[in-house]
Amino acid sequence: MNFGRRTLLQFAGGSAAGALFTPIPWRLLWDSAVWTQNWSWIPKLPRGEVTEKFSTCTLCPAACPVKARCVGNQPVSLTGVAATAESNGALCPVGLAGHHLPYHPKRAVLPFRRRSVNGKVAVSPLSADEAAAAIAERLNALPAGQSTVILDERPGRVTSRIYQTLAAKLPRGEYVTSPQTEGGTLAKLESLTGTPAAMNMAGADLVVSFGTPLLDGWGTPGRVFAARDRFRLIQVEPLLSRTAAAADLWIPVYPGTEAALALGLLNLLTGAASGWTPEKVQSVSGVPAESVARIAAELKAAKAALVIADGDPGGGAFSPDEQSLFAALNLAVDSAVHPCGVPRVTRPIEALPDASIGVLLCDAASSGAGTPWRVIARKLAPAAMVVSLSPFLEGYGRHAELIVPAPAYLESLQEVPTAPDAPAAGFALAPPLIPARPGATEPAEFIARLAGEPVTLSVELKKHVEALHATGKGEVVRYAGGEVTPVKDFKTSDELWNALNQGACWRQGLPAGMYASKPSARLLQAAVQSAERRLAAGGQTDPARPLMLITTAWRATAGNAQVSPLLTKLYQESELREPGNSAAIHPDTSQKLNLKHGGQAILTTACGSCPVAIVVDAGVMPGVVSAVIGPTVDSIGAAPRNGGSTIGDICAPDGDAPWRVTSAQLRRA
Amino acid sequence: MKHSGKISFFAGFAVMLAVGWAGFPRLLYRGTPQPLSFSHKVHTGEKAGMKCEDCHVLRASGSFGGVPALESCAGCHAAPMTGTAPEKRLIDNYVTPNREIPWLIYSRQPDNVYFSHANHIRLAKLACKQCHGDHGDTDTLRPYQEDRVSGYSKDIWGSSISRISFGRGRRDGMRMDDCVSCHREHKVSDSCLACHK
Amino acid sequence: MSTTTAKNAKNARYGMVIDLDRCNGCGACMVACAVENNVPPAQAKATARTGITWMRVENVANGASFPEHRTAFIPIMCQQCGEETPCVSVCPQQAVEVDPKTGIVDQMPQRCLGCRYCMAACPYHARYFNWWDPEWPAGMEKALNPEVAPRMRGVVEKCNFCHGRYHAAKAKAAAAGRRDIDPADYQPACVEACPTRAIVFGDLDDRSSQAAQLAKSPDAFRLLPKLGTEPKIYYLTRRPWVREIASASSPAEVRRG
Amino acid sequence: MASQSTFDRHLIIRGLERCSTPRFLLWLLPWVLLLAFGLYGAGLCLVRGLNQTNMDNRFAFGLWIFLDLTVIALGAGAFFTGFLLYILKKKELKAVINSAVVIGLVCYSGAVAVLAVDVGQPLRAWFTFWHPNTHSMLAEVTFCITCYLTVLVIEYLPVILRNRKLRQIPSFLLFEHELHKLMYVFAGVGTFLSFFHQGSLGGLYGVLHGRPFAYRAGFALWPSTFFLFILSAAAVGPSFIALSTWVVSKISRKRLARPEVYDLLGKVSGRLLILYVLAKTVDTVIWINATSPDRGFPAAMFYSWKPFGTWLLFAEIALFGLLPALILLDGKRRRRMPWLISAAALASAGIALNRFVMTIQTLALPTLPFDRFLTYFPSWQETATFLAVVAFGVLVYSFSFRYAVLFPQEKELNVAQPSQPEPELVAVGD
Repeated sequence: MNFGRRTLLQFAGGSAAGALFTPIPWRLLWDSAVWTQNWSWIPKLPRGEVTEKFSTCTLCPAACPVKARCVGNQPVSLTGVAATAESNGALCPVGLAGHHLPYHPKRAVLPFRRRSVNGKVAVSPLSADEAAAAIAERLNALPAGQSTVILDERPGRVTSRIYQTLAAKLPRGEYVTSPQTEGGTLAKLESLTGTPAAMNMAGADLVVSFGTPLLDGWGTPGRVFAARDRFRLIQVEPLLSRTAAAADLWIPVYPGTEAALALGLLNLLTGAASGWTPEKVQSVSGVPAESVARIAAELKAAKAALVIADGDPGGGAFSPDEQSLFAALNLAVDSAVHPCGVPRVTRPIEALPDASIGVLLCDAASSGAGTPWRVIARKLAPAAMVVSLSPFLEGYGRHAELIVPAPAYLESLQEVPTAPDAPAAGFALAPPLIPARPGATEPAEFIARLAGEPVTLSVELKKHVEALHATGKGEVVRYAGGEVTPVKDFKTSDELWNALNQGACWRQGLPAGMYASKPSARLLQAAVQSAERRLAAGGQTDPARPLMLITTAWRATAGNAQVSPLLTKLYQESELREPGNSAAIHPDTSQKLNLKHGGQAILTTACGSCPVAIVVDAGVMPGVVSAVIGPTVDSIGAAPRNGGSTIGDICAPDGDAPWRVTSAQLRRA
Repeated sequence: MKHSGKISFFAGFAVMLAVGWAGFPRLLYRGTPQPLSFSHKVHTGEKAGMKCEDCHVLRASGSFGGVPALESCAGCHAAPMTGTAPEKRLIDNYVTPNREIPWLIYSRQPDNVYFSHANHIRLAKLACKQCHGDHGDTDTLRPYQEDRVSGYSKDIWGSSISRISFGRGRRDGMRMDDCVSCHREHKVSDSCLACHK
Repeated sequence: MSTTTAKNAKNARYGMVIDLDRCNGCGACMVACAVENNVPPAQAKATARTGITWMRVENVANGASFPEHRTAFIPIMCQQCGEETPCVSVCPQQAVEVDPKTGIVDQMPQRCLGCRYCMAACPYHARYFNWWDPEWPAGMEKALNPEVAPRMRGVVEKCNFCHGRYHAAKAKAAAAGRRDIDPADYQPACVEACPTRAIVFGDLDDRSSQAAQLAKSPDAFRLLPKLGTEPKIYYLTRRPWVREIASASSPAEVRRG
Repeated sequence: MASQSTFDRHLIIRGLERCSTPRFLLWLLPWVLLLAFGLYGAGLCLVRGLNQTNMDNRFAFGLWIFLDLTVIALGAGAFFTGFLLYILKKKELKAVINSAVVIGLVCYSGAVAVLAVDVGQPLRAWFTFWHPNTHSMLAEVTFCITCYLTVLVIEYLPVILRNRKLRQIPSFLLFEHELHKLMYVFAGVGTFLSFFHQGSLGGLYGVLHGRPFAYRAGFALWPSTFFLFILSAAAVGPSFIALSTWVVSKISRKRLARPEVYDLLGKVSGRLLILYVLAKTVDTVIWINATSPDRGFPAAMFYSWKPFGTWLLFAEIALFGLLPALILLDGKRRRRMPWLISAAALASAGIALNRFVMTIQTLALPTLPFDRFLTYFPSWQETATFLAVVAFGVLVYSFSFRYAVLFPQEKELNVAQPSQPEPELVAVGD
């Protein structure tokens, strides 16, 4: 027997036949299929006991109570707390995925410095001490006429108070707040009358909203939606926003002429703005005369009406001149505003002289609004140092030379001040649910170090709670179960502190009295005059830029805020929300400009230009461009990126008022 | 010449049978010793007298605690009780530095399996032994055998590669088929998502 | 075959009623759904046609132009068809079935071979294919929901009424020695998250449930009613134009703007 | 005789003229390159996943399924010729049966290969056999195609075993002989399987009651498309055999089959095609007036989206159905090659159009009232994968043609002609 090729083949044939009678092929078939069900690059699930913990959302000023489902030290989902009136179980999409933020790809964990070298951006890590030293060096050599500014986007906190104290210790230190949108009308009312004002939305039967996204990122969603069934909503806005779509009545108005309608209403209600007949209002604002009369009649008939003109988080606040008018309207009707709340301390950054900031320290908290960088940039001196204390590289971090990251959401003990729509003053703690990463620095503590005045935030918070306890006023709502306990039932301040640390909020009781219901003639006169001045100043058109650009943002997705990468569900994996840098125009406008839905275009204003994606939307007023400040599809989850224009960068702020309307030009890219 | 063809064919056949039945199972699994030796027998025996559920707790939420965390061990073994070598290792390597013991779980199902001990213990009234056999009476922990391809514990497939076992009543293997056959036998739900997640 | 015996809980027929007049299109349901069901963020190249949104809020318009233009939002997920379930009969390897105990259309990604026949069969476009392997930014995998297994690329997935929550409710009942779950323990993530309380979930066979009552409302309707698929998702609206569009039995019936 | 440079002479069947080896290799080269390119594209899809394609959640099926359906329909010539030859005893068709078997094998194996890339988890595809859903048309298709592919391989074996070299092995010769005697059985089994899976492929879309554009009422389990697909595949199969034989004879510059064979193929095709056109028309009328409106979808709506207007329906039934059927039924025209081949080509294009309408148009059309009409264009990876199948088919056919007897009449038809051009001058040669 010789072993030739044929023998080998026969042997192989035998082996192949034999293999069929062994487990090898069958088991491998099974195993390979099972392998595809568990292959190693799919993450393994966390294991452990599932527990429920509570905190309070700090992503925007709304102060929503949060229930977290946790596995060990890791929240795996967040929801609202159904048992409290503050939440009614609601949380916005940004808050629902807030527990992802510590793992955001654009998060900074350690401090670093960003320098422009030969036109390229170089990034070098450094320690918090080195960062503090670098800032101190700059502070010591601060040129005359330049100031050190702490920018606080969430005033009303204990931290804000610390900042005010520290500002006094810094060389030519100033404490400023960013342009506020939410709570603007009530803040104005407060400053006009000297009485703290809060709204009792739950008792309102009519709400007239001027461009306020009442149902889409304003106030505390749970509270607004719970009240929504009881009030009639009239939305005055140049485009069919989500709020306008869900309102009982939508009144389209030419951009920038809201004050004209308010004057007309005030005229019909009080006779103060003589000359502002419904016909004149129609000619200025485009609102039909009969609509003006109808709204006035409804306001007159309402038992508890509210006029809210807080503006859009991306559209900017109304000017103080216009705001006095809206505040006055609240006084001219039977109002749902009552004398309650905490005096608001705001020092708008607009008050600073232009080009005066030498060092800008940006706090980590976000107002939720999309403040265009230009609003801040025009106040910066040449070669000013911008320090971002936010844990994210986007937002103000995009413009900062130094980044000293704060702990991310849920990583450290934080505080939550009164919500803008709260019926009374409130306070809550946001206990941490995730262990903080080493390297993060509490902004207030960092600035305190610069001022040579060490502060520990948790100690200050404890002091605040002790003070609350000492007053014996108000009540505490525990998130677990919604149980309400009067403050005076807490025997010690430690008991109160512990309750707040387990998830609870403190709130002031509602007042019995009413807000001053009749405005003085002097107040009305002043409001009318300033609004008229404002209207006269606006409205100049530039033939080169024939379109009116209005900007919108969805709260907590623009400005200094950051969203979970999971929000691609809304922006990229569906067309539910328009991503940042998209520009909506009416079909007529698109036809005139020869632009198609989904096409690329260049949006140009006096301040620059920005590439935009065109959205053709029959709900936008012809001649108007409604552009979105917010996360762009490629920036929701992508790697850090610096530069690139956004809509916010090309909005033109003017004088005391921001960027509500900018004349613009749109052409095909 | 005429027969040599058949001979080499059957030689190949026989060699393959041997490789497939004897060699392949050894090659398929990777054995890893447990981090610490542990005797269930000592703990459940007369001396300690513990029951399964003393350590393997069923929580009120219905979730199952599985292999107990270190604190259960440290409850008794914070200081040496018996002075044995494994106990010393337990205290030195885990209890003192407060480090969880990385046990390898024989009966661990993949992530896509939902198994409720609550359903099986409280409602079906199954005894631990019915699925876990005499694991609770063993004196040592055998090495953990992992399927190199699928990553499953050998206990999932069962001890016999042919899946023919001559055990005494208990089911050998914890594959889906094993679950399904018992479910069908007892006329309880066998829909996919009843046991998958 | 399956009968209610002592061994089995009573059968339910879970369904939803969605009030389109309450929905303001915020997207909370979509995000809550993705968090609950471990659906990953989009890959860079994903689009509205390749992304995975078990819950998807569609925007519809009345076709009129400014200022008569109006929009409404229609949340769409698996409609849990009760009759002639289009996806069940087509699956070649029994990866889809209707669970007689819950009425939920089960999709088993681990059984699925990714032929996508069920996607072609589904008139509601409620099924999603994993065009990519799932990927989470580093660290975010720690925040995965332990009750739901992540899927792999190449398989189909869809809404299953948050089956992980059903499991948890079952386990809780079992630990207390009960076979029937407490309805309060089982609410899908979208229902829980909806800030306007537009979605009501419950057993449609349980006359006392709010869902069963709302489903009988004269304002209630279902999508593509003439297909005979008997979905268990009901919609409510009192706006005639919304009803006209949403309850139309085909695109042909919708007035084109 | 073949030229000096024919190194593989010992492999070529005695009495058959084949081009020189270098020429043959040159002919193979572009196809090999195309195959390599296509395999690269398919490899990307397998390794990186189906994100490499332009399919999406709405267009869940694309180019691949469309081509699978087309290719399998065209491959129907294999079973139907076998059916005519072995069961109905049409002896003339012995002249093309081997070629038909190779074409069938190429079409089916190509389709199965593409399906393996098309599914997201090919390693789990065997679950269909282990956990079959007997209600699913796709399970039916999978079973039948797998079985029929096995039958085709068995039918292909004798063709291969008659190769000069392989015949030297006595056991192979014996095997071939025995196999040949059983061919009637395989032809019968193959016919049954083919009828079934051609039908199931039709059923695939006909059962989609959520897609009223595709849904058809039917008999018992099967929608009307089940029967229409069988009929159309049977009708076009012979046409495609005639077409392919003609193409091969043009490329090889040889006469491969007698005119009677072409004529018979054309006649069978024509008769079945007219039957199909009639049935399809009746079916369409029922669908327009009853099936579709009953489900809430007025049929006119389907044709309101450009470019898929009613012209498509007209083209499918009249231009690519009725017209070739009439040509093929007219004996005088049919016997003239240009008419026959044109009609065969039209019929083949018609079946492709029908499969296109069933797959692509069905998915492009909206179902929900607020849906949009969608478009889709395949990515290069999808196209390349398909081209790999074409290249694979050409290569298998080329090798089979060179080393086996695909056309038994070839020897006598070409020997009898002294004016046969020199093999060296033959441009392309298998």
